[in-house]
Amino acid sequence: MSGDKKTTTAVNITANLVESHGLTQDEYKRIKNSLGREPNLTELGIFSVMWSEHCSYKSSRMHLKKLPTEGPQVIEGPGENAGVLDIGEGLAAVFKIESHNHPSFIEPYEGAATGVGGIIRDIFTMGARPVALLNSLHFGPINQAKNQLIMEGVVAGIAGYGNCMGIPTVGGEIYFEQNYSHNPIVNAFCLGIAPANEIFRAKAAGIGNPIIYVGAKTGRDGIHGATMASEEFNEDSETKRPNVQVGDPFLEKLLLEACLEAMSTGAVVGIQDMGAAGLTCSTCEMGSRGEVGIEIELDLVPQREKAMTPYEIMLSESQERMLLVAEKGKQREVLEIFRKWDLDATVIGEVKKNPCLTVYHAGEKVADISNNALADNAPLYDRPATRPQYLDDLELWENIDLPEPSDYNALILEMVRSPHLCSRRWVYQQYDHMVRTNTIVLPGSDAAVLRLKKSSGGLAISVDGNCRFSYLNPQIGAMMAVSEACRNLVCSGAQPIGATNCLNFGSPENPEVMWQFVETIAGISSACRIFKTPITGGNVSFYNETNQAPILPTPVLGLVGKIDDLDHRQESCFSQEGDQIYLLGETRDEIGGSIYLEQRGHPLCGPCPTIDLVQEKALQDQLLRLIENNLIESAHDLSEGGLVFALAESCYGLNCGARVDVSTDLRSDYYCFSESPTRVIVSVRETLEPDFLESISGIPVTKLGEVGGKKLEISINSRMIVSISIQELFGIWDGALDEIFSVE
Amino acid sequence: MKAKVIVRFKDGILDPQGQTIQRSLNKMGHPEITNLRQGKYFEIELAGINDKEVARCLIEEISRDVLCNPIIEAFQIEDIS
Amino acid sequence: MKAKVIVRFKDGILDPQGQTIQRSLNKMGHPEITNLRQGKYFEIELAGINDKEVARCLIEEISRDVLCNPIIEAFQIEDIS
Amino acid sequence: MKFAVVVFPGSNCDHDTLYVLRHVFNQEACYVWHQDRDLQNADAIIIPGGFAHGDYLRCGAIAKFSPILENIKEHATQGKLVLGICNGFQILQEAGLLPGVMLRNSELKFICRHIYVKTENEETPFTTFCDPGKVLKIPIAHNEGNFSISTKGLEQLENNRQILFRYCDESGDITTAGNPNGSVSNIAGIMNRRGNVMGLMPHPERASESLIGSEDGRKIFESMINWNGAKN
Ligand SMILES: Nc1ncnc2c1ncn2[C@@H]1O[C@H](COP(=O)(O)OP(=O)(O)O)[C@@H](O)[C@H]1O
Ligand SMILES: [Mg+2]
Repeated sequence: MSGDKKTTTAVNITANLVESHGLTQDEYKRIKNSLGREPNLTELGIFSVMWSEHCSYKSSRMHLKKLPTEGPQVIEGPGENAGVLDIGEGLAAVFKIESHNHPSFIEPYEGAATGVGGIIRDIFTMGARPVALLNSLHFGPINQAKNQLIMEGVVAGIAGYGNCMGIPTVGGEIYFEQNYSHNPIVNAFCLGIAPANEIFRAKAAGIGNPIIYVGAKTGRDGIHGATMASEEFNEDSETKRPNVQVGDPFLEKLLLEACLEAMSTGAVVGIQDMGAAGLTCSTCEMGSRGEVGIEIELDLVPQREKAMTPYEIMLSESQERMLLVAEKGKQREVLEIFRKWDLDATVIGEVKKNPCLTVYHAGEKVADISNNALADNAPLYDRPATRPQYLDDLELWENIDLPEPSDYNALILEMVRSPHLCSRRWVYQQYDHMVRTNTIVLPGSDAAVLRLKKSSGGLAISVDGNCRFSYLNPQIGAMMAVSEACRNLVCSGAQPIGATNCLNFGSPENPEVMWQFVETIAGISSACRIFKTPITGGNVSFYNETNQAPILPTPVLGLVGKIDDLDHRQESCFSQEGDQIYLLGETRDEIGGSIYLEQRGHPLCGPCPTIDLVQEKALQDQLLRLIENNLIESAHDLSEGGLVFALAESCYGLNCGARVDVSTDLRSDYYCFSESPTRVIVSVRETLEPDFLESISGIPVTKLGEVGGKKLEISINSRMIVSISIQELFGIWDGALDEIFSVE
Repeated sequence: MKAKVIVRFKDGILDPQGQTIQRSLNKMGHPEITNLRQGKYFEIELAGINDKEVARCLIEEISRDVLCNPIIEAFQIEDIS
Repeated sequence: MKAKVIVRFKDGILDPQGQTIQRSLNKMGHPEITNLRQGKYFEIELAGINDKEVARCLIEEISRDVLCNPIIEAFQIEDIS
Repeated sequence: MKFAVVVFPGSNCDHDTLYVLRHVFNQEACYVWHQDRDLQNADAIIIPGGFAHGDYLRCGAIAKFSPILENIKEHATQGKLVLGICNGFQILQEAGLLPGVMLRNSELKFICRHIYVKTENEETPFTTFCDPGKVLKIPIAHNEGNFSISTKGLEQLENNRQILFRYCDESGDITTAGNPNGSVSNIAGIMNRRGNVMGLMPHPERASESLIGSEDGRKIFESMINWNGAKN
C-alpha cells in the first residue's frame, strides 16, 4: 500500500485521541478498513472533520432525502454550495441559509459576523452577485443581562460584516425563549443573482489543472484539536490555537469582487468556499464531486503563523478563503486578478487522475486518502426516535383555569411591550438595508421586496420559524413555519417559488430530539409539496443543548418568491382612511402555545393550533389573485399575538386607527389573541368592496370594520372591549427594545 | 488618581485592522514595517482613592469585566499615578 | 525593533465612546470613576533597523502622517526597544 | 455632463451612484479606480459611500493616500465640482479638501433610516434646485456621522455660508430630536470656501426614485447638472 508513511513527528493513535476527535471506536475501525492501515495524525484529523456531524450529516442524511427537491424552476438542488432557481429573463436566484450557533455563544460579535461571511461565500462561489441578507435569531429571555450582551454582540456582528460588504440586511426574525440562554441560534440567509447559464460548481475537473488557494492567510484559528498527551496538543499549543475565528469583511469584499472578476474570464473550472475545516472540506468535496484526485503542497499555502503543522494547516478554520481550479495555462490571468485586488493567490497543487487526496508537507507525504475511503464508508446512522414524554404533560393544560381578562386595554398595552411582539426597529436600523438601492419594501413589513435592475420584476424573501409550536407538535410546527414564510411572501404580492431550510436541534443521540427532527422533516416535506416550493438546500445544526437540556425544535425556513410586475408589490400597513377591513381565514378557539397564554402566566403548553395545508394554499392563491387584480390596498398575515396585534401593526404605518365590530361565539379573549394560522387582514377601497367579495370563494371572509379615527377600537358581540390610542400603542411598541438596551 | 490600561488582541487572533494598516504603510513606501497590531488604550480617572493598591485592584476588576473581552483580548495596566 | 504608540483625543474633543463606558461603569456601581477616555494603541515591528534614533524618526513620521489625525488627536511614542 | 465615480477597495455605493447618474439623469458616467491617475476629463467627481479600506484606523484615513487624490485636488483647484457622499465626505475631510472631522455617532450605533434635512444655502452649484426652507427626505447609513469642528471653524462655516444642509424634524425645525448622530449644529452637509467641493452624509443616490422611497435626492444632482450646463 502506498502512502503508509508516518509523519516525522509520529504520534501513536490512542483510543483517547480518537475519542477526543469526536470519533467513536467503530468509526475509527471504519477508517482503518478503508485506508487498509492506521491513519497518521493529519489523516485522523481529516477523517474526524469529514465524518463530523457538521460536515457528513451522518445522523440526518437519510431523513433529508425525504424532502421534495424537484421542480421545473430548480437548476441546482441540495448537494452544491447553494440552491439555484430559474427566475426567468435569463436570470437565476442563488440562495441558502446556514447556522453559526456554537461560535456565537463563545464570542457573539465574531460568531455572528463569520456566520454572515460564510453564507455570503456560499453564494458568490456559485458565480452569483449577493444582493440581500436575512437572519433568524433566537436568544434567552432579554430581561437577563447575559442575554442582552449576546444579542447586542450578535446584532452588531451581523451589521458590522454585512454593512461593510455593501450587502443589505433586509429582514429576519427574533425569538426569546428560556432554553436558548446557553444556546443562542444564529442562522444567516443570503440571496444572490446570477445569469442562469453561468452557474459555477464546486467540482474539480481536468487532469493537470492547477488548484489555486485565494484569500486570507491561514492561521491557527478554530482548530478543534483535542487536549492530548502528544506534542501536537501540549499546553502551549492550546493557547496558540484561539478557538475564535475573527472575520475581515473588508478582505471578503475584495475576495467577492476578485472571484466574480476571475469567473468572468472563463478560466475558472470549479470553485468552492473554505467553510468548516477549510482546506480539508474544500479539497475532499471538490475531488469527490469531480471524481478526480487532488494533490496539494502545504508549504505553498500562505500562512499567517510560523511553523504550522500539516494538521493545523489542513484543519484551520481561518475565514475569507476560497479554493478554485483553473484551466491549465490560464492560471496567470487568474492570479493577476487576485493580486490586483491585493489578495494572496498561489497555485498549491493540481488535479490528478487517481481519485484520492494526497497532501505533501516539507517534501513528505502527510496524507493519502482515496475519495471513496472518505465518501463510501462515511458513517450513516438511523438514530432511534421516541415520542417525547413532555408531550403527554402538555395535555394536562385542560385544567388551567383562565378567566376572561377584566381590562383588555391594560393587557394589550402590556403585551405590545413584550419582546415577543414589540418592534424590531432597534435591530434592523443597525443594518444598512438600503445599499444597492433595490430594497423597495423596507424591513418591518411581512417580507422584504427587492427590484431586479436587469429585469422588470422583483423578488420577495422571508425567513420564518416557529419554535413554540414546533415544541408542542414538531410536524405541525414545521408546516406552520413553511406556511407563514409563504404567506408573508404572498402578502407582499409574490408567488413563492422555492425554499431553503436550517434545522437547529439538540443531540441526535437523544431519541426524543431525533423524533422531533424526523417529525419536522415530515412537516416541511408535506408543506413544500403542497405549496410547490421545492427545497434547494440548507443546513443542519445538532448538539444545541447544555447539560442534556436541548433547545426547542427550531426549523427555520427561508422562502423566495417572484413578483412579475412591481406595481403589484403590497405592504402590510393600511393605506387610506375609510378603507374597509376584512379577515380572510377562520379564527378558532385554540390558544395553545400562544403569547397570550404566556402573558396570563402559563408556561409554553397546550395543544398546538391545527393547520389545513390545502386551505392555506387556497387562501394564498386567492390573495395573490386579489392583489394582481388590484382589489386590495394592504395585506398583513396574522402570527404571534393574533388578531389584535396584526390590526395594530397594520395601523402604525398610516398613523391612524381602526374601528372593528364583529360577532363570534368564541370567547372574546380567544378571538382577540388566538394564533390560528391561515389568516390575513386585508383592507379594501369602499368602491371595490363588491368586486372584492365577488371574487373570493371557498375561504372564510369576515368583515371586521373600517380604517379611521385615532384609536384602535374593537367591539365583540357589540361590547367595546378594546379602545387604545394608536399613538400610545405605537410609542410603547416602537420603543420597547430601545428601553431595554438604553444605557442612560 | 489616574490609570492607563492597554487592551490588545491575544496572540494568534487575527487583527484585520492592524494587517490592513501594515499593508498600506508598506505600499506607501515603508517596507521595513513587518507587523502592526492595533489595540485600545484607556485613561481612567479615579476620585476619592489615594492608595495605589486599592486603585490597582479596582482597575484590574474593571479591565477584566468591562474594558476587555477575555475570549479574544488581554489587558495590561500601564501605570497608576 | 518594536515600537509602541498611543494615539488619544486632544483635550476638549468629544469622546462618545469613553463617555458611554464611563456612564455604564458608574451605573454598575463604580461611582469613583470620574472620567474615562478611549484611544488607540499600536505595536509596530520594524525589520532591518537597529538604531533607536532612526526608528524613532520613522515612527514619528508614520504616527504624524497616518496613525493620528492631527485635527483632533495627539500621539505619544511609549517606547522603542 | 460627464461624471467620474471614484472606486476604492471597500467602496460599495459606487454602482448605486453610477446607476442613478446613467439611468435616472441619463448623464455620461464612468468608474475611476483609486490607483489610476486619469479622471477621464470628467466635469464632476463623485466619491461614493462605502467602507474604503474597511474604515480601518479611521474612515478615509488610508484612502487619502491613494494616487487619485492628487488628481482630485487638482480638479478642485481648477474650480470643477467634487461631491463626497458619506464615506466620500470623510475621505475629503482626511484629504484636507473639507474642514472638520466625523466622530462616532453619539448613540454608538450604525444608523440606517430616512431623515429630514433643510437646505441652508440655495446659491451653490449643489443646491440651486432646492426650494428654500423645503424639507428633503433622504436616507442616512453610517456609524461615524457625528460632525465635529472647532468653534472658530464653525464660525467660519457660518460666516461664509458653507453649511448647505442641516438635520431637522419632519416640519423643518432644527431640533436635537431631528439630529440622528450628535453633529454639531445639526450639520449634515458643507462645502469648501470656494463653493465647488461638497461633503454630504445623507445618500442622495438612495433618494432619486420614488420606487425606493423618495425623489428629494434628485435636487442635488439636478443642481450640479444645471450649474455645469450654465457654466459651459
Ligand atoms: N436541511 C437541509 N435541507 C436540504 N439540504 C441540506 C440541508 N442541510 C444541508 N443540505 C445540503 O447538503 C449539502 C452539504 O451541506 P454543507 O456541508 O453545510 O454545505 P456547505 O459545505 O456548502 O456549507 C449542501 O448542498 C446543503 O445545501
Ligand atoms: Mg460551502
